[in-house]
Amino acid sequence: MTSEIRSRHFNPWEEVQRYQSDHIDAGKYGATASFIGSMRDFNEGDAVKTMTLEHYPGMTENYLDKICTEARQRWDIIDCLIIHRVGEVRPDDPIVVTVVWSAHRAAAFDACRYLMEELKSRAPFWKKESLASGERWVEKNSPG
Amino acid sequence: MTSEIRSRHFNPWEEVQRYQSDHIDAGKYGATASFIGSMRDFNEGDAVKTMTLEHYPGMTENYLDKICTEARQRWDIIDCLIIHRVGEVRPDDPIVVTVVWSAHRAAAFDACRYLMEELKSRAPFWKKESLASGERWVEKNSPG
Amino acid sequence: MTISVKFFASLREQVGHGDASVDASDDLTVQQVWSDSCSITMPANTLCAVNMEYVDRFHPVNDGDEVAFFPPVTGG
Amino acid sequence: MTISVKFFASLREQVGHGDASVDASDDLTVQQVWSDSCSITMPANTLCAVNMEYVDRFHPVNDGDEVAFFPPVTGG
Repeated sequence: MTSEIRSRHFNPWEEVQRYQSDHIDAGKYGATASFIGSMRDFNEGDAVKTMTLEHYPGMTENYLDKICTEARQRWDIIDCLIIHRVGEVRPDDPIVVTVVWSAHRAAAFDACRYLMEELKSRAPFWKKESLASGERWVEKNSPG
Repeated sequence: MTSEIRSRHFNPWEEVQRYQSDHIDAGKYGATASFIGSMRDFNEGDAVKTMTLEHYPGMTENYLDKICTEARQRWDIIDCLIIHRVGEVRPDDPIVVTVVWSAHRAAAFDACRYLMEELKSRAPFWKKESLASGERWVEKNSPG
Repeated sequence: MTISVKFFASLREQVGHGDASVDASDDLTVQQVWSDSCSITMPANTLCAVNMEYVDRFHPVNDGDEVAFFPPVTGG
Repeated sequence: MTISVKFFASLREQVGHGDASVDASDDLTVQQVWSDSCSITMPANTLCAVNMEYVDRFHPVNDGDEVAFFPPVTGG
């Protein structure tokens, strides 16, 4: 059960493979559900050049850990992983990956979505977009 | 929108990355939801050595395509991918991967789960397990 | 003038063969194709397909059709 | 005998500073820490944390606490 904040570009698919081979016992899981959130080059009708992710160091880690712990309490899962980017990102860059391993698929699907919804509503991250016309803060998330 | 049957071992993470770089426009998607089903070494109280996946060639492909088309009709998604293994698999081998790319997360989560549930209830695949005590057909799926 | 018939998975093992063909005739149904192509009673949970589409056992079968019988599917 | 105060994201820009400290006193609340550390009215959608846990604006604040104010979160 691991959550990490990254300040540099990462490849979510490679991270998940590495985590899986280091932490998940072969043959014990039958289901792996994952979600990757990545930067779009277009938002609310405007082209976006870059985006800067700010967070509250300390509180962010606490909440990501808390959310992972809650997922383990609510579902019969084997392990979960969250990686979230901070700093400046560019279109197509991954921002977040959430992954859940479990014996059966229902728990993996449910818990993976729970991690994302809770992360988006409780983890203290904020996005500022850089447009041709200047900068603007993202004011709310898209609906879950 | 692609569905494939594979008769050899595949690395789902690499397949998804390759498909994404070949087919999905950079910066257009913000959400990638994926599910991987893999072989457990234990089922219904027994150790499982190998498993053989049989299918109905032709009908399988039709139904996988049909399920992808339905997902695109029901949700606002950019693309989806299904790869399903047939033949003999060993513990930890991937059996299926379903992936959905969309602008926002709700459609990706919903459609990815839809692909799996429909695949499990309609695509003509069957599993036969090889145990120390002999072989047995898997008679039903775990609940979704 | 024949119907090709396929049996899959545990049903193939129970029936004893994977393929069969039956003569086409008027008013043929999936149920009749079963009876003409094997000697056991159709298990209650059997799934039926005509030309690779799910149908029920009362579905009509025409000359040249492919009829398949199989147990509940367990992929994924 | 101080409380450390943090403002994040758009709220930091509105308030004009990211950090502040206010003197501890009896019966201090989050709302009072806000008033003591900046000159604008707290926006209705402001989120408050004491020692990195979400609280409401009536939550008590003790000496040594870290109080943070920020807009709705938009990660993920």
